[in-house]
Amino acid sequence: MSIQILLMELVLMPLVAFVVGLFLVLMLRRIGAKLQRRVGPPMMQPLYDIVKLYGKKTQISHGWMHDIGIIMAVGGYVAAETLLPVPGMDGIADKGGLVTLVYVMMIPSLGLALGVGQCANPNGSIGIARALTAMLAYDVPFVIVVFGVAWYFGTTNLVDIIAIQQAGGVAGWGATAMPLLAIAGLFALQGMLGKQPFEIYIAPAEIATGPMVEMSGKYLGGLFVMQCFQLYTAGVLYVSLFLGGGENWLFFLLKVFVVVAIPMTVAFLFPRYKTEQMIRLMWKWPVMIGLLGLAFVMH
Amino acid sequence: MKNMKEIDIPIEASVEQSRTNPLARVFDELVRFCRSRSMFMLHYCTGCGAIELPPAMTSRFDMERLGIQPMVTPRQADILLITGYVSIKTLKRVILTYEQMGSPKYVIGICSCTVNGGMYWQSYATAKQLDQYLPVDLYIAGCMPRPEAVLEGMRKLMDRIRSGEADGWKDYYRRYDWYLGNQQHLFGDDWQTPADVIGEASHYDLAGSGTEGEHTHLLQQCQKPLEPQQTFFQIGGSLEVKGESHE
Amino acid sequence: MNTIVLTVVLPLLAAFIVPVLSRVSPLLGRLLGPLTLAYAILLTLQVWLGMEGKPFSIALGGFQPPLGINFYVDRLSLLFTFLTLVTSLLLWPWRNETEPRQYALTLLLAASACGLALSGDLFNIYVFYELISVASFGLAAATRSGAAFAASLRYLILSGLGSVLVLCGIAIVYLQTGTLNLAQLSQLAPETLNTPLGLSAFALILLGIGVKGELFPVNSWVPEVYAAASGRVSGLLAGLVSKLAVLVIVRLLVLLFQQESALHLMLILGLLGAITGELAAWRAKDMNRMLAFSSIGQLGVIFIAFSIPGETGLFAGLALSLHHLLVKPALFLLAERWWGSLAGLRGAGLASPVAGGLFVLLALSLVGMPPLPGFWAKFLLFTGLAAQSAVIYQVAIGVVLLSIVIEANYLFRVVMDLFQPAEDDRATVVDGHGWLNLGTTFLLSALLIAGMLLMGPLGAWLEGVAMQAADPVLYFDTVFSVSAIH
Amino acid sequence: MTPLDELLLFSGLTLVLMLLLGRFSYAGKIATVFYAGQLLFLAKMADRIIDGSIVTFSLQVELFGLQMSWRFDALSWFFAVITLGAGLLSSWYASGEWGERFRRQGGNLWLLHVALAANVFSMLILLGSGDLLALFIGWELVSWASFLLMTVAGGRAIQAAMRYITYAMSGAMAILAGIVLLWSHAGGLQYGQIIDVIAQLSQAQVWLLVALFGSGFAVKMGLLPFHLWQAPAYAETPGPGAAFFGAISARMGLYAIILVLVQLIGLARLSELTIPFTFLDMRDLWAWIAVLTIILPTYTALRQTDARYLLAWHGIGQGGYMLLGVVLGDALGSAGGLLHVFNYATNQAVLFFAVFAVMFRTGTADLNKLGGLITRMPISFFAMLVGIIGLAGLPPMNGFVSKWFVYRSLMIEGEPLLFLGAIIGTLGTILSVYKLIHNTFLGQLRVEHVEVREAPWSMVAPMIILMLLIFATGVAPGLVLDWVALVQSAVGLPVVENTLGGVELTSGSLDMLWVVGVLFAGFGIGALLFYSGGRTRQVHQLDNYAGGHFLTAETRYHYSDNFYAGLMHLIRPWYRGSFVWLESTLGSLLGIAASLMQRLYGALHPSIYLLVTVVVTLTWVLL
Amino acid sequence: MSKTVTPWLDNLLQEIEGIEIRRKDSRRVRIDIAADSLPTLLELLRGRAGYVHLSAITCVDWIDESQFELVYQLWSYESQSLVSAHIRIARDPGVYVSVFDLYQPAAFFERDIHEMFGVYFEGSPDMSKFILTEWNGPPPMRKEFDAEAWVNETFERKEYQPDWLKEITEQGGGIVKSPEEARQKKP
Repeated sequence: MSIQILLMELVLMPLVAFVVGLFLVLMLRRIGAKLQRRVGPPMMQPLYDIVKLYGKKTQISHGWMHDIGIIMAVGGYVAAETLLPVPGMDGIADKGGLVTLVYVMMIPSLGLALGVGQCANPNGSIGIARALTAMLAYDVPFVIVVFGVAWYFGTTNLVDIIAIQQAGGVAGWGATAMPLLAIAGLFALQGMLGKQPFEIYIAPAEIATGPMVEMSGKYLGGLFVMQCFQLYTAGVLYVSLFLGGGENWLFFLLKVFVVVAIPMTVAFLFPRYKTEQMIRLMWKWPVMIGLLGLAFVMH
Repeated sequence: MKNMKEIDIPIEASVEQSRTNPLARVFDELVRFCRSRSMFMLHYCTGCGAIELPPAMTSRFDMERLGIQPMVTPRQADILLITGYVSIKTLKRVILTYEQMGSPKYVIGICSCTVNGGMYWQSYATAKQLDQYLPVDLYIAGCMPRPEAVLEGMRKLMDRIRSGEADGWKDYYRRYDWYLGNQQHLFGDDWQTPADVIGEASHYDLAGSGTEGEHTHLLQQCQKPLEPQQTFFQIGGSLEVKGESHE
Repeated sequence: MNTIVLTVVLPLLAAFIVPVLSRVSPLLGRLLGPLTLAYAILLTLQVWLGMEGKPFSIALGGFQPPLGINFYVDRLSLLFTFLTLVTSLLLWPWRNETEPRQYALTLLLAASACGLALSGDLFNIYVFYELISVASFGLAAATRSGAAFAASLRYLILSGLGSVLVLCGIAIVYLQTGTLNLAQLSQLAPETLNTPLGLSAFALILLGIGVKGELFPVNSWVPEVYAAASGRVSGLLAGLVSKLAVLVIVRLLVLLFQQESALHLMLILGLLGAITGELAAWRAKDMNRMLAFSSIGQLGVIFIAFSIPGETGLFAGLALSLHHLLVKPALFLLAERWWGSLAGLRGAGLASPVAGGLFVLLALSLVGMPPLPGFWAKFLLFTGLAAQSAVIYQVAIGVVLLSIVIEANYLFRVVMDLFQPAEDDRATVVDGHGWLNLGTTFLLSALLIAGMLLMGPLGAWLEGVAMQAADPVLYFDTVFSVSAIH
Repeated sequence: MTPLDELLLFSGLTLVLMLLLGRFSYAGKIATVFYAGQLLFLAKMADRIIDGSIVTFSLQVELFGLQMSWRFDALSWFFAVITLGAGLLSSWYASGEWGERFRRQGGNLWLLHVALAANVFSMLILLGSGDLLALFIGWELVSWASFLLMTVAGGRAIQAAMRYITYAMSGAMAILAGIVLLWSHAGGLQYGQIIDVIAQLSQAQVWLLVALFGSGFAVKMGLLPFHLWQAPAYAETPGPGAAFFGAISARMGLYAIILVLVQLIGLARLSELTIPFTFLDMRDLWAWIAVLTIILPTYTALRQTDARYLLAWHGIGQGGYMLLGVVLGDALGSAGGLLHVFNYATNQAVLFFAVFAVMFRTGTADLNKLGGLITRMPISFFAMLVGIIGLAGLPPMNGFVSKWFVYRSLMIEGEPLLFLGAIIGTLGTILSVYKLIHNTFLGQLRVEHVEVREAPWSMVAPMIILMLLIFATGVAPGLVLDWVALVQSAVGLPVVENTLGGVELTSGSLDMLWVVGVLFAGFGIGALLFYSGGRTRQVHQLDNYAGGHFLTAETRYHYSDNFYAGLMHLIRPWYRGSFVWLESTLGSLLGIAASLMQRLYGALHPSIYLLVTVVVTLTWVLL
Repeated sequence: MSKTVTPWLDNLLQEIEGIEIRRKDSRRVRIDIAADSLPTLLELLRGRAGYVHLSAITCVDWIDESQFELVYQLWSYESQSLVSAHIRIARDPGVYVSVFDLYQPAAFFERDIHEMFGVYFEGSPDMSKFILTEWNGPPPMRKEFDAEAWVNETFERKEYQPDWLKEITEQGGGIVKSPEEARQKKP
């Protein structure tokens, strides 16, 4: 792994992630619009929003931790992208496996939590408390899925996992080998995206968009960028674990968009869950399905 | 609608002077374009006009086509929609909200009550002209204008943002003293908002001749603007906090 | 070599002279007791050096043993004589200005205790046992308070009943064997006394002497007497007299009753004593009563130790007894000043830090903090118990461990009260402990620390004593091989 | 004079010095220098430890046919390093203004220094024990020394200490029973003899042995059934004492468990002891105890409102990780467990220092009375931030590496439920540590704390050292992993072959250098993106969105009470306090028995007892 | 109590002198009473006739008679009937006794009337500003207060002379035909 290639990948992979993420956000808003029989935003709307936010003249900050928090949020996901292999570019996926990726994905939420904490707004603190509780809720099924995958493929190195799946063709895919875990993974994916059914921590009417209450200008822009990365990372992770990663870019993107479309449609069809309802749901059904899947996988 | 401009809305109509080198101009053009195509709307339902906004957002008129999204807090919003009559009590909150928004910010006065008092023209409780207290970029007349009118207004504002004419927010900084005078005239001399507008103006070097004046001196006399808490990097030292200096 | 008899005679004589002498000159009256004790100690030391470890027997009045009474002097009995004299000297009731009867009784106690330790004849042991009982009743009632009289009266009744039992036991033994001399008995015992009748004799003697040895069912007098008596008297009774009673029982066990069931009987009673003593002490409300129950518990443990057959049992029991002899009187002396209810002791340790420190040291040793001798004694006990295969011994290990935990809990509850600053200023603690009490406690603690430092040689020496005392054959040869010495 | 002699003598000297000079103001500084000296002696011993040889203590004590000897091998050396490190930093923390303030407020600084020195000295003796008797003596000394340190603060600390001593004594007695049991079989207490004897012992006896030793050591380590005493005892101890306790004192239990369960009895023998009717064996039982110890205390910590109690409860929780790692027994798991001992010691120490720095300045550690101190005490904030990232186990810090090891070994071993339990524990940790840092440093600054200043140098310096240590061992875990490999070889566990950055495995490796490098590169890109926007301007904390309401200083616009309301709403019924109930019923049973016994002795007519006993014994005899 | 106000209530009320009862319909009675005997009426109605609900106190400004008229609307759930008691108080002192002790809601009605008309109710718990917290002018509802004049004095009007309006005015003003004519024109 020569340094130049790595440096190039370090820049290229997040860029790809950002662009694909923009289109994912666009798809999210388009699906929402179509479900509500609306026209929906124009093609480049997410990009306009981000450029406008970064172009704002006055940037209101509450202290240096507020700035560092946003930097950590965006930077954390940039680092997470390099751990996610995409067709053609492997980044440092073999240096840190699946467990490292799960932990690196927690850094942005910690950074955001610290930044929002400094905003000294109780709406933000309540939002962060709910966000961390939501993380507690959806991480349990997610961890069962991670364990099942690591046990089935025998390794946590994503590059190998994708190689094994691609070797076996469609039959070798994770989803076919571990259907129940794939379903549990979908639940976890739904929680990870933080969209409608589990969006209690952004509840606009109740706690004024929770953590984003004091974010203006480039801070909000940073969070929009993070949202793109979040959608992309969740989608690609699910694809590389269960749908055999991308043989080439076309199939890869197709799979990612299909996978992410499912939770998005569910998002706009279900009302918002309360925190304890979310935990009860996440700890009951997906965990049962996951454990059942594990039982099949391990014996 | 072309002759709206002649109305002597006391705005120093100075088009944003475009920067010299072509790259910067293209960049400015792009930013202005994006600013016009993505407006986050904070509708402050002060009066009856707000009922017209949901239909503008839902499937029939769909504001999202124009890139307009409703936002909850002033920090995230660009446009402040003042819909309907503004009582003096509400005007205080409107000014606080306006000062909490990040500029460039635009104010749209919907309904004729914001233009000249509307049907409450002789009421003692309502503010008659909104643009005396806030720089208003666009008025949409009508005693509750229909969603088409609201969208037409929005499109008008988008054109003016793209062309760079809609810079009412600079005017608030440049002629803050005049605005403050009107506000003090209405709310009394001890009127203060937590946002330090003068400091902000000097920070972003938007301060004009009218920023400081006798009204702002009145403001400084009555209350000290809230200084942000600077991080304190001095280790040790004997000063104890009041809480535990009991020994 | 037979000057050892003087250690019994001289204090007895002094006991009767003191009341008369003090009428003539009170100063002499006060000094006579300690002087005789000191001289007796010198005598024992001289005999100690003389005998170089070989036991010998003295036939009193020239009559040969099977008929006459003989004193059997081996290292064990000499050790106990020496300890009796030293403890009586240390716990001498100096401060007591009341009439010299107190001195006389203490001297009587010392004399009869030495006699008990030395005598080789069963009935002689009974006589000295009665003498000790009389002396202890008088001492118990010394403080002249109503509670003291009631307590010593109840003690008297119980002890009297106990003596009757001992007498029955001795009668049974005499009927069976026809002799009262321990040496001869030890030879006859295996055939005659192995029967249930022999065992019942042992049981009767055990219960009878058990009264003084604070054995489980018969020790209900202990809390009242120690609560009412002064610190020195309780120290004497708890520390010294109980050990002698145990010594007598051990002698009988070694020489006469080698049966398994006798040991088991003593073990069970010891177990019950340990558990009830510790639990009651956990609930005790004032210092003296707590120490009384604690001494019941400790003596229960000593009985368990002695119930281990063979030489290891003797060694462990001896180590525990010695340790208890050092620690308990010291605690009682400390309790003299802190006799009030435990709750009132808050802040007492801060008022007199030396006393507080000593109390902590003694508590640590009692509980068995490793370097201190308490731990080694307990360790010996545990290894002895572990060596036995019977289940009852495993249960004994569990019970003793539990008792240690309970003991640690209530002792350190008191320590914590001592060292916590008193909330309200009316703390009862006014003056310190008086230099005499504090001095004696300090000396005892110094002995304890010395024991810790010299643990190696001291342990080996004690093992020798136990070895010697454990075989009846040596006893028999020494008594009958030597010609009568006048 | 072997290096071990010098070390122990020097440590004893420190204790004596503290006894004599404890009450003077410079005593703390002397103590710190002496601890540093001890650390140097330990380092001097390092080369002999590295090539696997054992350093022996020259004095051999021989008593009642049992000889006691002391020696240092890699295991004891590893724990000694952490002990002395914790001791050094704690006494440095206590030597500065904290000590002055503590004395002025009536605290007994002399007792604190003496107790700290006694603790370090007794821990070195325990770590150096060459046979079971020396182990027991060292164990007793450590428990009595920690009892002494617990009583320094008086008041509530004394009740906590009393509760501790009851637990500790019952634990010690269980260990003594185990030792005596072994002695009866082996005749001696040397490790060699013990290992041979255990080989021939029957299953039931090994069961009893493991139960006795296990419960005895579990008391000190605060494993599940015996964990109730640890939190109040450690939290109530003043400042550096609590940090020292949190960092190392509970790990002595782990040292003893490793010594007995792994070295003497051996994990293979443990897995043979099957529990009837269940498919669990002893090793699984220990693993499940460890996982439950991870989960329950962590979720109790979540509900604490006092920062010290929150951290103390975490101390118990994290102990579970170490035990889980060791019990797993494979190279990766045990390396993770041992590494977590080091990592967690540094995290807990820096967190306690930060909490006590806040307490030093604001006078309280109650999370509902603090807030917004980030602008006033930035360095303490950074110390706590580094500490909580390490405690939660997130990448840049060392906590992540040890947890990664434990998780990977759980994955390789194929233990899904244990893995799930550990993860639930980690998530609980993340939640409660964020509550800690949010309620203390973030949110609205209180009016009375506007003038608060950063803690003095003597308190900030140890924090900075620990921060650097945590980050350094996070980026390059190889440094500590070499020591861990030595320990594994000494104890007989499979050794982990590690690189500087982590471990190379066919089934997914970890290289922290790359991960942290990429992380900071990502932060760089994030910063680039961030500073491409316009100039930022800082606003006052009251210039905040409150639904149009004008915020004034009087309004308490801060959310800290009942922090995770949603979660608490769901899991509040699950806190039934069953262990507290268990403990109180045991206590009351004892009380009833005691009052029964006392009434027994109060009887008026003792003579009846005599006659009854006579009759009973005679019937028994005649039967 | 039957649906209608029973006759015994009428003779009950006769005892109060200076009372005049006019029955509007079966369930509404208007009572005009002297100002100082109103509390007794309220007590009677509340205690005896079950009129437990005071739904409103309204004030009418008779400026030419320089009097305020206070109307108390009382409702009885049992007899399902409404009594509106009308009293007249002098305008210049504008002071009257509070009925807060009988009906707690009266506190708000009295506070509102105090703010709008300046009538001071003794005994009322709180006479501070109620809704017009920013207003420090005279009570605005009084007839002598000319709102329009105040507005013209404090606010300026915005001059609005757009070209298209000028053209229309030049063609003879905006609305040429009156709405009726426009309607007639389109059959």
